[in-house]
Amino acid sequence: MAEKPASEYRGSIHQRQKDLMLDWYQRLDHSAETGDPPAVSMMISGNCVELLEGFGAIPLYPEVNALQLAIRHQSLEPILAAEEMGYAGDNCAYVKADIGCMLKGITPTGGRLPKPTLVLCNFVGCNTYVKWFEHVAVYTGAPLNVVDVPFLRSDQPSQADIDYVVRQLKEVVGQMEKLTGRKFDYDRFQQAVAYSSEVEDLWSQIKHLAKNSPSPFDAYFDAITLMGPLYVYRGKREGVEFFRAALNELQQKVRVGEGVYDHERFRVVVEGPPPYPYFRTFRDMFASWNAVAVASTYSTVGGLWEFGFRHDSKTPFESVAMHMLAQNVTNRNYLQRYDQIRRYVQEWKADGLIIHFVKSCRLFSAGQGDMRDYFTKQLGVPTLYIESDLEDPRYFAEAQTKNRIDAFFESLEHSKRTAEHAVRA
Amino acid sequence: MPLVAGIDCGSGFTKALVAAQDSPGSELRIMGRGRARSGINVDQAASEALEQALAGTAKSDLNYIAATGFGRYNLSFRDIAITEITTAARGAYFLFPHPGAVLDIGSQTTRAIAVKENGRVNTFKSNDKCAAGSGMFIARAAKYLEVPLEQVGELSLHAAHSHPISSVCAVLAESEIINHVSSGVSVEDILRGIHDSLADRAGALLKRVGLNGELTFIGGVAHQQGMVRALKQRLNVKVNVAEDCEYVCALGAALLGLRRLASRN
Amino acid sequence: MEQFERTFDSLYEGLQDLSFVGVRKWKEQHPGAKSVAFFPVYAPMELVHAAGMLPVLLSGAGDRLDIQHADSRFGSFICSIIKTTMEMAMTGHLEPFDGLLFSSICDSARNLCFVVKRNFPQMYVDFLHLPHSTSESSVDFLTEEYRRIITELERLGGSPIQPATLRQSIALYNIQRRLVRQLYELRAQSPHLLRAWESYVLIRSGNLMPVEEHIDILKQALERIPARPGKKRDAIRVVIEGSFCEQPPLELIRLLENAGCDIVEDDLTIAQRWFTEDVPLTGDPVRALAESYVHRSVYSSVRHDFFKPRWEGLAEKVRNTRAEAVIFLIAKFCEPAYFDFVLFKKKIDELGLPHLLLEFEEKLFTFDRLRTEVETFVESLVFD
Amino acid sequence: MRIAAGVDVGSTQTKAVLVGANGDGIQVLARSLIDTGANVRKAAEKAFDECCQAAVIAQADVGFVVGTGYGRYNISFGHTQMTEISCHARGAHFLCPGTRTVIDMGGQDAKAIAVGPSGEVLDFVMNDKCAAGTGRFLANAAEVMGLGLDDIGPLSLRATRPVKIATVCTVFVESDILSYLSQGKRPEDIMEGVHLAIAKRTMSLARRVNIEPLVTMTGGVARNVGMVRALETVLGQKIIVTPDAQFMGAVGAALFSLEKLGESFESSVWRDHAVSSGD
Repeated sequence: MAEKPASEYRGSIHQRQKDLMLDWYQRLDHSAETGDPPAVSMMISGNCVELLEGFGAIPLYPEVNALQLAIRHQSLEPILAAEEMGYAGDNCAYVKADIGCMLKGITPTGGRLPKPTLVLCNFVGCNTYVKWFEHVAVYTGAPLNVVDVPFLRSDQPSQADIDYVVRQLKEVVGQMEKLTGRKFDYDRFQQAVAYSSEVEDLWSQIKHLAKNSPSPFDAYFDAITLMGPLYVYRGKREGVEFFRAALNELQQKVRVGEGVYDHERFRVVVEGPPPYPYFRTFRDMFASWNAVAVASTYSTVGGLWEFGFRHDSKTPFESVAMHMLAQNVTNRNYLQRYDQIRRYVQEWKADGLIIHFVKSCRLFSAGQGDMRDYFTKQLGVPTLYIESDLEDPRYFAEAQTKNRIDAFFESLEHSKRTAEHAVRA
Repeated sequence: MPLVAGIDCGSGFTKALVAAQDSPGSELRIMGRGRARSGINVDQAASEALEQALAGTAKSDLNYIAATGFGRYNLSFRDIAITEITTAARGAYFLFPHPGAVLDIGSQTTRAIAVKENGRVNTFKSNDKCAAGSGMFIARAAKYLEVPLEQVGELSLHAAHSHPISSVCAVLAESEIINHVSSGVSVEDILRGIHDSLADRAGALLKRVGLNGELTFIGGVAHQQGMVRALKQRLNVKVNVAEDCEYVCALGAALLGLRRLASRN
Repeated sequence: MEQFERTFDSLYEGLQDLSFVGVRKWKEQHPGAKSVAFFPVYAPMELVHAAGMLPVLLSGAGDRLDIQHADSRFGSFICSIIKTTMEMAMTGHLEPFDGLLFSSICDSARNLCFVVKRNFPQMYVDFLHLPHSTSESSVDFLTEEYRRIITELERLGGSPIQPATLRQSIALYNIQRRLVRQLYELRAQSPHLLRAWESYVLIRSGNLMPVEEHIDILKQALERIPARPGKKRDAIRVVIEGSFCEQPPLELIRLLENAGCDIVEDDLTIAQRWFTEDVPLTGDPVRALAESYVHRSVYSSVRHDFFKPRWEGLAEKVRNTRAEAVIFLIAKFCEPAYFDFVLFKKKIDELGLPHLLLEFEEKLFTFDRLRTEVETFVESLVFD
Repeated sequence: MRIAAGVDVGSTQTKAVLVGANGDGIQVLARSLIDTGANVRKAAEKAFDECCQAAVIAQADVGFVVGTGYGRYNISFGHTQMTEISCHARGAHFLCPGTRTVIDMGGQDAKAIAVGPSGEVLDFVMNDKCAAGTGRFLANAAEVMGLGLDDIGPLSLRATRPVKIATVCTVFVESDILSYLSQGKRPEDIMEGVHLAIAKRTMSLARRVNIEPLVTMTGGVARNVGMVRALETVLGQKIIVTPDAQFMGAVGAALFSLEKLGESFESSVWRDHAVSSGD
């Protein structure tokens, strides 16, 4: 059947984002060549990229490589390679893709990736991270350090939690000084934290623009493309410039009333990572209903800023610790995620919630049936639950997924019409 | 001279093979083979298959009976029960004496076995989460496409293109097949697609046990040239197929039976 | 002897029961006293014991409970024990417990903690963050974390926990752990006198009863077992690895032994052997517990020590028990076990030891496929 | 009289229904049912044709046709498509007024739908990725036992000690059944075991939606009394089954067609998507 083509984002920021990321890969390639800048493997979730600035080091995010491959439909080969080594069908496919690439020397851009100076596991809730980086350390022979971030058991972290993380961050600094032979540049670290808080402020304003109807961008599909710069450049001037430009562009759209869709029909909140191997196909399924995502939890794995948190250059270590402990979706507990979504639905005026269960990520997915129960039965929010995977193309059933999405919007359409009719009558 | 029977009590068919050997190492004489639908009563099916295999010789002349396969424990007149994985390796190695891998595609399970010299099992892996990639997968497809099972292998050889099947469920795959049919894809191309996707699944299993050396392909599906070609092409290895490929486990059982017999006296 | 065999049978019965009769009886005998249950793997039982409560270590529901509700809360690709535990909660089986504690073993278990918290507000549900690092700061942190739990337990129990009481509790559990270690030594030396499934029953039943009672049973066992009849059999000595959380069906352990394996080591219900040495009874008992966890724990797939890799721990196990093979017995969808399998396998291959990977679910009750695989494995080792 | 049609192309069977509306309301004029087979497009045409003949109505007089079921996009003559979820809800709302929950068991799908007071879909769940616990699972089980699909229901009602079925894989259930047969278990106990296994699995999934009375069962499997009883046992409440259970999707589709013909406010409801998805 002839699908209506997905809404293309019309504007300059996607291109600028591509350039920034390409530049990042080039610097990684240079690092592989010369060892400068030193590269540090780190995880996206609750990353402490600011700390690296203190050494002029560059972050190496395996997840970004993995998702790039998946979007380019190249993830299956490395996944199979990892499974041949003994990784199970039920292991996180991000890990398998990353390790498969390492063994086969595959990189997203074809350029080289450096051997990390330090494998720095920022353990923020995702237990798979700990295993993943342990394996990376074994295969690369690079030293491993795990920053053990206490999971958020209550609304706010305790002083003991904060002290614990700060102490570990300082241990990392000491270890990095030994490994790089460079002295930790505190001022530069502090400057990075300052840039971060600026970027976070701009990013937060962007997130809030999605409250407009029509929404100027898709807070799931478009937000994901903005996440790269957010994690790689957050502590840099380039980051500030990029997000300022992005904000201006999107504000301009709001002024002229330009949205993702000329006739925005549905506003949804999306929970869970996307099926990267079918990113476009998946987006088309929403586009054919003029359905826009006005908020998403996945766009807050690296940091949750739309509710006010900012890094603080007056207390850089503490605020980095605070960010890792309490201000990213992965280290916050499940009920806090329910509440985050509830606020999205209410404050961003959404018609419904889409829960995308991904086989790979139990952090996101274990318990989403209960989440669904909470939103449908407690709050009466129309909710669609679909299952596939974020990296492994073998788990996406196109016909079934489309069938569910169509049925969901058919029912939303029905109630919308009923309501509109009631108003008219 | 010692006379032994190997009986493979599979879920679909029961296969019996009677063999004789003067002394360990000396030439093995295969006296006969027999085959019967397994059904519910294992003893009955086994006796029937054995009857044919004995080709006139009295059952009482048998010195040893080794049972293997799914129903091995339900065979009351056995001397020993050995798993079909062990016997598959032994049988395959006897027919093609090179270390390598054995692929056994049965009606329900697909098994990859890495075999050491003298036919010992090194490692093995089987698909037992669901019937994806099993012979049943083909049987159902053939049924749906209204093609007799015997012709499946031949037909897929004449395919122009391959239309891969993505579904992991043998049953849900049917609707994919239907979609292919209704969008005008030829039966040949679909069957080839099925063989290719089966070959890929088998390949994944084989790589996990380590696929070095030659591949010996056994089990009923080995009769399908289309499947053999798919394996050759997808895995680029030498693929051995014995013409009586469904008797390999029975043969392996008979061989191990002879060994036990020898070690007894 | 008969008397012991009878005790043994009743312990076996006890494991089949999902209504926690023992816990209910204990609460009748101790009016007003509370009981707190832990989700696997490790649990600081001492804290609860010192609070005058009955600590219980849960281990799923096996095949004795059909999943009829839990699938609606936890989707595909989530392991059995998460679903059976949720099912137990949703069907009132956990009613005897006043509290339920989870710890940082994996993402599914952690999410289950908060799902339970939402669905059962009347219950004290808490999450214990056990460090994934062994730096000195980890000890300080865990000490504080234990103090936090203690405060909660004091609130629940209504009375403060005295350091002296806690020390007594630790002393008791030290004895239990020592006896369990002895039981394992006895089994490794003479597997024909004590089968793995028997010692498993002896030990696991301790998760459901007061530690004092369990100590008596263990003492009795250690005394009687050497006198048992039994002849050495032709079997291969294997180490079982990977069933530290969800427990394999008892029948499966039996199956392994009947197929010709002497299980000389395993990580089943590892909690009762968690520490390599006694927890010190001197100084601050809370810190002593924390220190023992960080510096003197056994290796486990859910605890990370980057100065002593877990695969080295496995290698030691193999050496100490003169094992001839390793069988990885992994619960379906158990990610920590699957990840470790790859590095464990690497080490085992280096040692030139054969291994077999078996996948199970606690609710399994037909074993044809597994039996075929185990028998093949044994056959490949015994037939020349 | 306005005449509209619905065609439900299922994985195993294709159903067509004609409905007519005049002063004294809406009634079902005719229904037809054929095996889908390999050629979906043909099956749809044949079913529609048979249906029109049964009602003695020229195809040209049928004002609007809505296609549903997994093969809906293969219906050459359909004016638009709707998912079977919407259609089952609508059909049940019409044939079993007061329906709040629909449990549909078809050849490859098992689904539960929460239905609103005006027949709208409030919430739904479907089985995924594997045909476990679907009509095909039952058909296969029956085949292994050498029984007809229509015999297994009545048979299992006579069960006294149902067996425990381990696998949910449609293919693997065979070996389970065979081993029970070889253990001499009674066929009725085995079939009841199969029904209960499916019922538990289905309900565990179905509980994701609010299950409120009336509960109506639709789809081919609804003809199986044993399955219905098993579901009632597990669910603990009565399940309504109409003779038209199998046609529910087609009936719903036909009703949507009628709405498009009529002047009711919903007449334009689906147009946006019909156009936007450019079929």
